[in-house]
Amino acid sequence: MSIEANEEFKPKIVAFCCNWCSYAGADLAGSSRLGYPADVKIIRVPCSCRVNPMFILRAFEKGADGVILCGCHPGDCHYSTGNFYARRRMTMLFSMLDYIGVENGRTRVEWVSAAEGVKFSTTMNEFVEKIHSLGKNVRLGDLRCRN
Amino acid sequence: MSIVNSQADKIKEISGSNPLKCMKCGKCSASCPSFNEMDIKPHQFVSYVQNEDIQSLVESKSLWKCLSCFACIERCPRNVQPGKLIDAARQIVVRQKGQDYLKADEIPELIDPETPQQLLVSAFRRYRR
Amino acid sequence: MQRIGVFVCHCGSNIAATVDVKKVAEWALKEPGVVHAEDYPYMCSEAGQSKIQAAIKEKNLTGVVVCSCSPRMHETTFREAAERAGINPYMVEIANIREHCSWIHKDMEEATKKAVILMRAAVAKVNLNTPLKPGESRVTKRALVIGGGIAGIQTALDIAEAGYKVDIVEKTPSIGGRMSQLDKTFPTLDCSACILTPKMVEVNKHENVNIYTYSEVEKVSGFVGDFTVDIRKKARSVDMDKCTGCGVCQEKCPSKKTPSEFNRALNTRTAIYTPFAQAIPNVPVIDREACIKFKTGKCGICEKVCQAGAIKYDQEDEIITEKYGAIVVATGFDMIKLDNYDEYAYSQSKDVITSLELERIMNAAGPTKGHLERLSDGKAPKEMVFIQCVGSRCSDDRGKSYCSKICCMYTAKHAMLIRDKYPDVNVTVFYIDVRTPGKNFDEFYRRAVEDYGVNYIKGQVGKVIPQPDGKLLVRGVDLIDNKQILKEADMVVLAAAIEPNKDVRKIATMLTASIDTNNFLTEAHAKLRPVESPTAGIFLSGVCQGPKDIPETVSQAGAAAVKAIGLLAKDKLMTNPCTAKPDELMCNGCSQCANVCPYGAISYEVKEINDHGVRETRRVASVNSALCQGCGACTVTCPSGAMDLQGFSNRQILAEVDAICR
Amino acid sequence: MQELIARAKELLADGTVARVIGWKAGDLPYNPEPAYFEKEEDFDDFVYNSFCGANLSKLMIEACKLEGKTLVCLKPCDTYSFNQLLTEHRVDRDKAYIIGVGCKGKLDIERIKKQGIKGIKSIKGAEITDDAETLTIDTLYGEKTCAFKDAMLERCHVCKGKEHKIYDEIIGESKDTKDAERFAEVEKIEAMSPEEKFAFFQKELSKCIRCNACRNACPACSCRKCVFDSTKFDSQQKANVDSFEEKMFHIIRAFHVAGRCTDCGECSRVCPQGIPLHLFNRKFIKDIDELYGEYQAGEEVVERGPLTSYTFEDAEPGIVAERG
Amino acid sequence: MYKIAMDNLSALFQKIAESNELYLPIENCGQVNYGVWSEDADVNIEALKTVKSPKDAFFPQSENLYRCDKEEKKISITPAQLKDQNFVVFGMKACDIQGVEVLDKVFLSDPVDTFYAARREHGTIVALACNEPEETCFCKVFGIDCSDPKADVATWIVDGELCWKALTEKGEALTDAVKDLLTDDSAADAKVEEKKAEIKDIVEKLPYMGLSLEGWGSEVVDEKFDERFNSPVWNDLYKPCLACGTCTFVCPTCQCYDIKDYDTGHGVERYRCWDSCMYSDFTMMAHGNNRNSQMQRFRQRFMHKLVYYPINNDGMYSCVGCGRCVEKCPQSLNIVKVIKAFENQGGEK
Repeated sequence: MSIEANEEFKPKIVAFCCNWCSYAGADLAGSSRLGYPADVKIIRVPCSCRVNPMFILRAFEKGADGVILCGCHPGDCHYSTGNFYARRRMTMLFSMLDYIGVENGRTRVEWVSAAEGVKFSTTMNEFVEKIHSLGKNVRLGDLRCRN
Repeated sequence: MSIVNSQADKIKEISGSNPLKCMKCGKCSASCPSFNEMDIKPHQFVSYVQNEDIQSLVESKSLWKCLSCFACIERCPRNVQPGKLIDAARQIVVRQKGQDYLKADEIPELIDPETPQQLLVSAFRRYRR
Repeated sequence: MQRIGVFVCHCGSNIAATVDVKKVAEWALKEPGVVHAEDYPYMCSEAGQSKIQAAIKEKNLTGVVVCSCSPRMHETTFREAAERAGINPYMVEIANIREHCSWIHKDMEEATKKAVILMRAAVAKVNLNTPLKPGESRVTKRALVIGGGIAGIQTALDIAEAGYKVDIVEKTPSIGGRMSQLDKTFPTLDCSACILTPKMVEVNKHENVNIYTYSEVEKVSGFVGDFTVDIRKKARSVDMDKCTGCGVCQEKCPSKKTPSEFNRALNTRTAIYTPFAQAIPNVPVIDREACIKFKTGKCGICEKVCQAGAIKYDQEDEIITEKYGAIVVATGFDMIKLDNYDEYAYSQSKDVITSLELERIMNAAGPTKGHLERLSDGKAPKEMVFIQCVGSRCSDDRGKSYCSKICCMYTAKHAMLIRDKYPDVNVTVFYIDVRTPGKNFDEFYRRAVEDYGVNYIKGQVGKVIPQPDGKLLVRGVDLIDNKQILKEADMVVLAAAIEPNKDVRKIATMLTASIDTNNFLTEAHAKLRPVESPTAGIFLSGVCQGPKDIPETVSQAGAAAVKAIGLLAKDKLMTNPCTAKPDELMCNGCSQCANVCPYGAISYEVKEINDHGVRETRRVASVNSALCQGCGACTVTCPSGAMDLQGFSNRQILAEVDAICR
Repeated sequence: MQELIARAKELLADGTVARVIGWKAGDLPYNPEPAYFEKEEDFDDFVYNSFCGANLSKLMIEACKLEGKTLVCLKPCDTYSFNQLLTEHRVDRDKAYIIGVGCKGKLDIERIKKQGIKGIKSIKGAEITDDAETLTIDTLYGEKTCAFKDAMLERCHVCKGKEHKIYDEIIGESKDTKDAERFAEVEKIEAMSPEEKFAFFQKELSKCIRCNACRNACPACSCRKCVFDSTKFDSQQKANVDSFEEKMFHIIRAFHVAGRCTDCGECSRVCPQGIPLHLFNRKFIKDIDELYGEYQAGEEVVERGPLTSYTFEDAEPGIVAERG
Repeated sequence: MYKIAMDNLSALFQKIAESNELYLPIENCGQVNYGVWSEDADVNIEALKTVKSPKDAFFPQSENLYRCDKEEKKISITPAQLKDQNFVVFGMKACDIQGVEVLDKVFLSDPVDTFYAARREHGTIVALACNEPEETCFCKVFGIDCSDPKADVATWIVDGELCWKALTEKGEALTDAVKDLLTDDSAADAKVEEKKAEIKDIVEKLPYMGLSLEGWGSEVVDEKFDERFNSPVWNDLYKPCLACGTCTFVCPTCQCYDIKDYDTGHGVERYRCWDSCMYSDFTMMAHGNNRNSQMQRFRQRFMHKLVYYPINNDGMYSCVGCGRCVEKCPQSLNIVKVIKAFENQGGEK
């Protein structure tokens, strides 16, 4: 499936969702038929704290245009403290990406509870729109992965 | 959904309120100081917009009886805010009459020195949209 | 190399209507490791599961990918099916092509493309899956019930009756909860105290029940079957063993100005007090904020008059640490604050009251000894207006978006009781809808209208205006007559919305139980698991889960008890095998992982490590898999990547990332 | 230096320590190497001068596994690293005898050579006892001079102070050589547009040869096996195939030492391509200070660092975009 | 002998670049390394030593070998293209040129490394005599004369002019191509000779000139070999080594490489990249590592350069005395210190 030059930009977006809140929130968005673009693909992780910055950089390396991490609201983590660590880690990572000149907005963290199907859907719509406005990720990809 | 009455859509757009959110509690009518002067009651504004019967609304007395006191807007538990709907209907009439927006520099010469400041502020509040 | 089978479910038309399931199966065959692919209308059905099992056996599959609904729905189903066919259940992964695909996309081509990618990610993961075996953990045969209202009492009684020990922790000095504040109950008009008090006595006397009143849960650690809870027993300043409950101290106490919590601050109480006459335990507490002895050091009257010598000014808070197998949350509710609804003049007039205040006024033990009178001047009212849905069903941020569920019925009850006892009082109810879905509920409401002449007006009140003469001018609307109504009333009763007890957020955080935007605890499944929290071992009883009336609360309390009993009846629990595992060859022993572990599951040992023949004695991490819950915080903290999470390993997740970005 | 040698010999002789880690004179005026001293005669080569920039604390990881105590010479800034290693249980306090050695700023030979000074035969003014403000350099191409300050390592310009944070005894005097703002360079980059930032780092990192000197010199990068050497992440460690490789490596390396980096400056000192690697670590230090409160890794032995703790009110990751 | 004014070099580069890819020392962020010439490149040919040696031009740090493309379950293989474009490496010093000879012996002997051979075939080397040798230089120890480099073209900087002399056919061809810019000057020969003498004079004064290679080289066999290999000296020497790859990656003669696969998502790129014997996974195999301590890996580096290689290559050392490792080692370890450490040992033998 190669992308032709003038074909519409179809961003690749990876969404890491914690099993307990956000993945369930995504399920709720689904059962409530709250749509969002198919560009978003969800990877289930037990907790937002399972997401290693390496995973995010790897996604960019392999050609992702945006990466979003969703977890339980602070204080509601199934494992009580996981998202607090995730929050600091991601703040640091995002700050570093910003520092080296990667466009703000290619990465995002959003807290989505199991009851927030609407929020999940609006967040994804917003995020995809943001990535569309930023265009293709050229600063963080490995050239060999492009085709 | 087929093409909807453009005037109803326009009212929804101008007012920013969604008549479908109404739960028909009537708190707007219960709050309205002009209730008795009105032929179409505040809670009915909502159903008129919903039923796309803008003509009746535009021709009603209510259109000019609303004081813009905003009580219904303040108290509506569902954010439907009938006051905004009627205000939007009024704007439609005003605009239809070819009295679209004033330019800011046209205003000073139109102002009677006796005009209370309050009225000006109220007018701005009402017509700024 | 794995031999993977891919099974694509149509879910009737739920998936097949938007995703070309045949194509997904076709594409699956092109993925590395995939040796079998098929589609079927209902994979989760008996027949569908048999297809999976048959393929496992025929094609010697080592791994299975099911493209179907959310793993939260049927992961267990498919894993069990695979296990019955002889492969390790953890060799099964689900690609969620329903909730995350067919249900949210409209375009068939687009949805099919996405489903293929989700399938690929799952296949990529299964290629790296390894068989996992659950461990075992023991179950402490004791339950904790947080909250001593009717929900907590009923749950505790049911658990105790089944033969298990159960502790109740109640924040206030007595059990009884909201129900003890009620006068009568609908739809039978029983006296609330008459039906509650025997239950309070029963639970208090039960040999399997231990009640901690005036106590709060301070800390919770552990996990299902093995929670460790710290309970703060607040200093009562009264020796519970010595006190005889004679009440002399309360008669003599000179500090009498504290608003009574029990009577909704409609009257006052003494500094040393029992909340109400039937309190259990019937032992007073000293409110140290109000007590003269505590404030000034002088007084000490209660100590002098107590013949039992039970007053203990130097008592201190006590922390009790106890182990539990199951925890039931029954923290109940409160009325919302009415600050946002000043149009109803609640803060301006004493005669505008909430319905719970009316309960106290109607109650013989209440501030007016059960006489219906205006709190401003003590006069008997002639006109009463009830306003429904105050703060309920609001989509703005002034109130609550939900229906409080109980107001329609209690208002009918109030109206009926007033008309019955004071036939000369006119009662008007402004309503939006009257909701009476319950056994004998609508009949009850109709009696209020037809037999008692309560005036129900379809419409809302816009404003209540206190008049100089003390009357209340109510401006409402009658939507049927399309008339605005101006009515002078003597009293206005507001059916204020109910909301979860404000402490529930703190408790939910301690329990790691999830909570919704309205602060109601979330159930594991709205329909199929309504009394369980998604957090294993935590059960929900009563209004903490959502608005309910008493019969519903009691039945849910029983259901929560049954779930807890089901857990306590087990000797051992299978633990989640997706736990962290350190690679000792790479571990630095730096302790960073232990710092972030919320379960204290990581310890360190100094041992001899053989690294390809090089032996060295050093400090390495070791994970107690019974304690580890598999969050993965440690895996990211570990700089060398020595710590990995089974079932969600670095390589598995990276494989999914790669498959998606390909 | 003589006092230091005498004391080390004494401790070795009375059995307090089994070995000494210090510096051995090099074959050029400026290249002393870290070395073990176990016998009295080894000390003939012992040297401690202004070119002894290497941070010896990392050598203690291995030394602590040996029989007996090891005496280690640590400069004030090195003691932060030692504390951090103690925090992480990588060294054993009981196996270390720390002599806090005086430091008045360390020299960077690259900075001297940058001034066009080559064919160096000898350098005067680099002795530890000297308080010289100028270095006198005898070269094949004549005598040259260079201000001491201009030859100092970058890290000395943002000196953390003259105090040793952990020691058994102190020999020699230290001086706070700080004459620049620690975060000035970081702030300069922060103020750039995304395009400028990207161009800046792209240019600097294009020099990276993936020699791993920064990692291997770093006292915080003390993993037994680095993730970049492990097969677990499929991360390449020695190829500079695509410019992304370097970014990935340096971001992850900075992330792994975030909250643990004492800002000792070894990474920048050892980089053969002169990449200002401290700019990565210092950015994290600045962020941590701003977002989670001032924190200096290695100031003392603590249980948790900033990335292994949290508060309920922590900033959301969105703050990065908000700060602009 | 030809010559060209130093001021006119950019014209020369431009001319060369018309028909060749041109590699030469370029300054970027304060460091001089060989890179491809472009109009706006900050050329610095007077820098004595580039950080990395120019061996990249013939043996890049990483290069693709072939690509596997996956279509469904079929795999097709496309070999990477060999170098087919002519290029010029300008300004190589005598030591680096000897370094290429060292590489030649490895890559051009059977089995020939086709990637390397293609680059050698298409590459023309323009050598530059060292102007001001530094204290870290010790090329003379290996018999290299830095005042008189031997390559396709040899050049000298004399009095603001670059003197140019073609030495091979390739060199003649290049000279012809740029002849318009060069002027013939018979007087230049004498000046160059003068310059050579001047350089040699300085070389004599360099601190490492006395370095003795006794005890190293192709004659270190049998007991002598065992003695050196098992010497306790190694145990002291390696201790400060950080196990980084700096020495290896700046070295003009190190030739070890690793072959790796990169998953692009559509297939696999197989590439090779420089390896370092200092790395813990050097020659790592399924069973583990045959050198499992840093001492062993450290010893490997120097034994290879000073003993194994000479034994296999008629006594030629695989060190050229460029001194880059001396300058760049973070711990100030280097081959000179190793050679010296054994000096006394040699005496006792």
